[in-house]
Amino acid sequence: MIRFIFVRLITGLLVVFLVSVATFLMFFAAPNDVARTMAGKAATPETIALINHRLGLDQPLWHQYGHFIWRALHGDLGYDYYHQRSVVSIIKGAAPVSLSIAFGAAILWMILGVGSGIISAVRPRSFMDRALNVLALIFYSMPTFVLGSMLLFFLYFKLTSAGHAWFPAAGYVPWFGKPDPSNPQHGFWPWMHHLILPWVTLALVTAAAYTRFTRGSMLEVLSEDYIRTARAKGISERRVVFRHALRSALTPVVTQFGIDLAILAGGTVVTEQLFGMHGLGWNSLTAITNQDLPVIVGILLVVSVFVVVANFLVDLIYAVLDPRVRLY
Amino acid sequence: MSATPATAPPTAPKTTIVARGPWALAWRRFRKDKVALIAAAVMAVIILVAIFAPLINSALGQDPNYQDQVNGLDVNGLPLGPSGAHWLGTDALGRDVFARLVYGARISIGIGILSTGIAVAVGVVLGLLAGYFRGIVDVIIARLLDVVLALPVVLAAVALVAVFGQSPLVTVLVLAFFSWATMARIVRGQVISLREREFIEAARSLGASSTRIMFVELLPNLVMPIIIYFSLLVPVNIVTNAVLAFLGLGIPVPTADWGGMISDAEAGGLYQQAWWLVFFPGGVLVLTTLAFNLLGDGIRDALDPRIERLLRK
Amino acid sequence: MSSDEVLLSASGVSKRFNVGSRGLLGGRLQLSAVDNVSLEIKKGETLGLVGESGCGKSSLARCLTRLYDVDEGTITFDGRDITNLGRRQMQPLRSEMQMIFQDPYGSLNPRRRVGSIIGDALAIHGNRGKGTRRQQVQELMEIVGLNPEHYNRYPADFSGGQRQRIGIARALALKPKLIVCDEPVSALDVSIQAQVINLLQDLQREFDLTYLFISHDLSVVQHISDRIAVMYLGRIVESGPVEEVFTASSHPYTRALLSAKPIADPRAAEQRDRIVLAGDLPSPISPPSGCRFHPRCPKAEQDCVTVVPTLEILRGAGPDAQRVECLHPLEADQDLSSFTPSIADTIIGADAAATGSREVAS
Amino acid sequence: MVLLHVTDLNVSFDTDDGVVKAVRGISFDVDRGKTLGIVGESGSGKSVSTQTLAGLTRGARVSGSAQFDGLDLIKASPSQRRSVLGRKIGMIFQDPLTSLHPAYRVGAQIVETIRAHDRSISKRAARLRAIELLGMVGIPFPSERVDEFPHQFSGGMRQRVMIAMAMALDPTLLIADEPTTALDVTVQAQVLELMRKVQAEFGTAIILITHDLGVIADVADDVAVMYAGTIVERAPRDEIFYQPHHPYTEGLLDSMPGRVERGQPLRPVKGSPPSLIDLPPGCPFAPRCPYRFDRCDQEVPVLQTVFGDEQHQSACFLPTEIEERKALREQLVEKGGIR
Repeated sequence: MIRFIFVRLITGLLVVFLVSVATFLMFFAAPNDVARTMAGKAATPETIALINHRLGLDQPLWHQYGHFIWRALHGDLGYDYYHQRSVVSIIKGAAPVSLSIAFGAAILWMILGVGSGIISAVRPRSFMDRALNVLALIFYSMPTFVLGSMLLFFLYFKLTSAGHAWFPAAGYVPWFGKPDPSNPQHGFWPWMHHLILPWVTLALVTAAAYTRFTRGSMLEVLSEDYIRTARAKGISERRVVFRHALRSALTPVVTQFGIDLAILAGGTVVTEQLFGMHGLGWNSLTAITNQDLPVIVGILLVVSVFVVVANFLVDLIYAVLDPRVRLY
Repeated sequence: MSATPATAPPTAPKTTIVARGPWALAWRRFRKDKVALIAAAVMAVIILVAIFAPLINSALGQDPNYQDQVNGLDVNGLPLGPSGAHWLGTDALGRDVFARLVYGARISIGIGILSTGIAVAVGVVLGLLAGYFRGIVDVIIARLLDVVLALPVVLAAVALVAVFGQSPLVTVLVLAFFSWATMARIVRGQVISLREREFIEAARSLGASSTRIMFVELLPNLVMPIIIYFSLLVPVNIVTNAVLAFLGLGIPVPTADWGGMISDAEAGGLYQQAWWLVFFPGGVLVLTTLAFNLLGDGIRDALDPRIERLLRK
Repeated sequence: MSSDEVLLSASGVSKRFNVGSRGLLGGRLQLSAVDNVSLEIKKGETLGLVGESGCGKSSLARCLTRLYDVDEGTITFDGRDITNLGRRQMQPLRSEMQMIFQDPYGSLNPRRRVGSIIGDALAIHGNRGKGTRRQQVQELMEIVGLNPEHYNRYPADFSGGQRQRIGIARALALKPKLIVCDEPVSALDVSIQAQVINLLQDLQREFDLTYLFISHDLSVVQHISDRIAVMYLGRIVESGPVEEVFTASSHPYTRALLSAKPIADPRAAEQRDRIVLAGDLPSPISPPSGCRFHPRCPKAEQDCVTVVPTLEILRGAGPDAQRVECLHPLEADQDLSSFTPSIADTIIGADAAATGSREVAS
Repeated sequence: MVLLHVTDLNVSFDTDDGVVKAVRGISFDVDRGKTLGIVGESGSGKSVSTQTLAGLTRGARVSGSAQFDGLDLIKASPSQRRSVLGRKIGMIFQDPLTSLHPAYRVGAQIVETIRAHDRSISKRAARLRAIELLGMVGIPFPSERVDEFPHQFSGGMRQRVMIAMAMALDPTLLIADEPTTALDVTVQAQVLELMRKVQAEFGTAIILITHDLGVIADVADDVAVMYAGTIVERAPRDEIFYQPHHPYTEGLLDSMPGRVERGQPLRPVKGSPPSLIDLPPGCPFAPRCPYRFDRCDQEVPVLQTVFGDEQHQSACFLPTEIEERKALREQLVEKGGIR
């Protein structure tokens, strides 16, 4: 077990390193005209060179990277080009928003997806199974922004204009901490109230994939020899399904969840954009429009590290679920 | 006897099926799958529309990029709803929504298929190499995979498009970059289990070379997972492309693109006045991905009837 | 029948596999699959190689045909040292030694047509044109009892027995001198198994083939072999002409194996003295010291724990000699079940007293 | 004394290619404390029939009856059947690795069986019982190994665990479905020995399903030979081995290596078993039968008493007099019809 954790940890660190190289190269090696954008149209070549020098963009690439990674290791991801805010502080401000969206949605989709997948698999070809399958397929085929637009249109716009303002429009309300001066609301209920639509949007789209996935996994496990043994022992069908089948069926689902974390991180971008929430996605989109490289690279790096760390945790859960993997 | 038919009979009864190759069998199963056949028909229509977009629009006398400020907008300068002149209404610039949808099919489907094709080709080659040679080749490719899979897809894709500039080619390459990894993973896994099979050893004992084993023995066994993954990946890439467009980093204007059309409509909440601007492109997008997914499911069930075998209806 | 000319000989062959490492930074774990094995196969004979799963018989076969590189020892085929030949140098020899595999499902590529599977050898080795290749393949199909019209079918269209015939036709295509049959009938039903065994014997007569016949089924080996070699944990513990080994086995393991053999004859089954060996095969990663069989041997003595026995001639001479690798071989009239181990750390002792050394789960 | 009385059991499955008639009207009895061996090749329906009794063939169409301990297993409700399974009927299967849950400790799996049928037994008591059972089936250090996972056991040890689990509640019937097929001969001998020991100690009746006549010869009291979903012959063990009536039984025995002199060719049954989807109209064995005559192609033979022995029944049109039957065999051997 220790060996297993150790090996995973080393691999994880290696991946983080490679990701940092990849993201850094992607942006700093590619031709860019940040200086020109910043200097404005009438800038002279000298001004541009000066700006490039000030941003360190005239140094050799490896030097830039070394500098970047050294500071990153000390918890400093640099400053944005325009307002000289530290990237770390931007991320600190934005991360709670994205995490709120991501965690809530993930919990919701796991419950919906795994639950409906089990219902489907236990009674295959029943009406319930078919209905869930059709629903899952429709949501699975639905891009996040289409579903989000529809929810906004019907549940917010139509309802509100009909006099039922059940759902708030847009914007994020913090659960803890100082209330934003421009937005005095905060606390658990307002937080949740504002997040319901984003959660539902993101969760439905992803849950559909999990319904299909869990169903397939359950069906496969239910045909295993040890399920036959369990039935031959005379234990209740409920116990066969929940104790024997689910335990094994969840292992591939957990693995898939690990893979989907990266997609989840991307999924919040669209959701943030739709529901006007200023999380990591929104910030990086703004940075992208402005070619604000330190912010883009910083956010990408932090999100990737989050994915790698979460994947490590997923691996540990996996090892708990299946004692055989502890051998490695 | 049992109220809940669930699993296969413990010993699959032996049946002798005479003279039918794997493809013939798959086709036979596919032909019975009505849903998949309908999906295939819908797909065919959409693809035909994409191919013959110019013909269709000239026959209807519509230009997707013509901004009819006079007749295409109402007195307040707002877009027109669906009518006889404009079947699906007009957009904020007075352009015909139907004509743009027809052209958008070209972009959406073209990019979806092309990017998937590149991703699958790269994934198959790398997966094959990693799985067959193992060792250092495998380690390098595996770490490469980890890196790609650790990047947040949409975020990184958007950033890449921003860096390299908006163009159809960049979009295709970016989409391919983020989707080869899963294919490589699947192929690698398949190859690792296949190479333990005795027929590979048989080939080796006949003196077959590595190239021959990879392409003559292994590749034919990978065709089914490749087709299955291809059919499931195309809709994913169509959607991701639409997402890029929605985030303002799709194909440059004024080219029609389904995601871009929705994005335009979202801007300033325009769609709250003109529902058709979101409803039709969104609907077509959902219909296309749905058809692709249904078709993909059908192909998967026909080629790899494992789940169906488990059920044994 | 067999002459005295040796077709293939191995001397001191060992093969180890790396199977990961122990602990965090511990050393490599090695599995000793084949350990210091010497044997000879004479032209035209059938050498039966018997042993339980995991005893290394398949690994040995793959060393002999050089599908695996050997770690130690030499292999001579048809008078030529092939121990260190590279893949390219082996290429021409591949046509002279062929294999038939166990699994009629796994050994045929499910995505290729039968004709091209059988014709593979011709495609790889020959420069014959396609027309004649088809003709040759169809002749082969006829020889092994397949309908040549089924040339374009896929393996899935055939039953287990027929598939095994396809595998045989493939091995036969280049008219090899040696065919290694790796459990060729183990996966087949009894009634089909007999058909395939008869076919193999007919082909041997017709084409002057030499067989290395690997099986865990003693009845089959007894029927088909001229000489047999018994393997236990990577080593050959006894070898010799089949009658002698079956009637006068000297190694306690051979004796136990023979007594455990199921006999489809209730009266004979009741009459024989059954020796039920205790325990399982120990792990080849950390094989027991001394004689590898000692922890399960009812006749083990103190020196068996420390002294590694070698394969010694018991009676006869040359390839036809009966050899045994045991410090205290059984006499023909001795009964193994009358022995109780004189040392403490055998599993049998453990079973009786429910104490003692703990066996390694494989 | 009859423990299990099966009459006219039919099992079929719907598949894409048609209806697979896996078991077609078989009847048999199992006596208390005795071993019934069911022998047959793959696809003969031997496993399907017993698994149907335990309600394990889901999605199958089943008819017939199976009286066990005052309950008809076929018509019983799932909960009635569950109350019998594991308590009065224990089952072990071919592959002990896949038959044990990989994620639970073996002790927990045995405890579960015990507590599923008697909640009043405390977890602690059930665990002690599990250790006792593991010791009984010959697992060394049972109090330690009770907390290990199945993958930490060897093949033979796993099958012992399966037996311990099946015997946990001292069932009256043990169904062993190819229990030794996946094991090596020396381990197979251990497991058969153990089953004999268990039977002697607890008086358990055993249904032993196997394709291996050697195993049958070793442990069965009575034998049923199955072919293409039907029982073609049924008799006490020695009758089957020394006076087979049905040509298929004869063919099976003849196919065994060791039945001929070394150097002589074996005598296989020609051809291969029929498809269970479109069976021949007459006797299912007719196409492979060396004795076949016209009637065999038109009429399906049913089990009838042969050789004047009530216990010996065969589904074949050949003469039921022992001398006539033997003469026919000799004629055939002379003509070289049996090669």
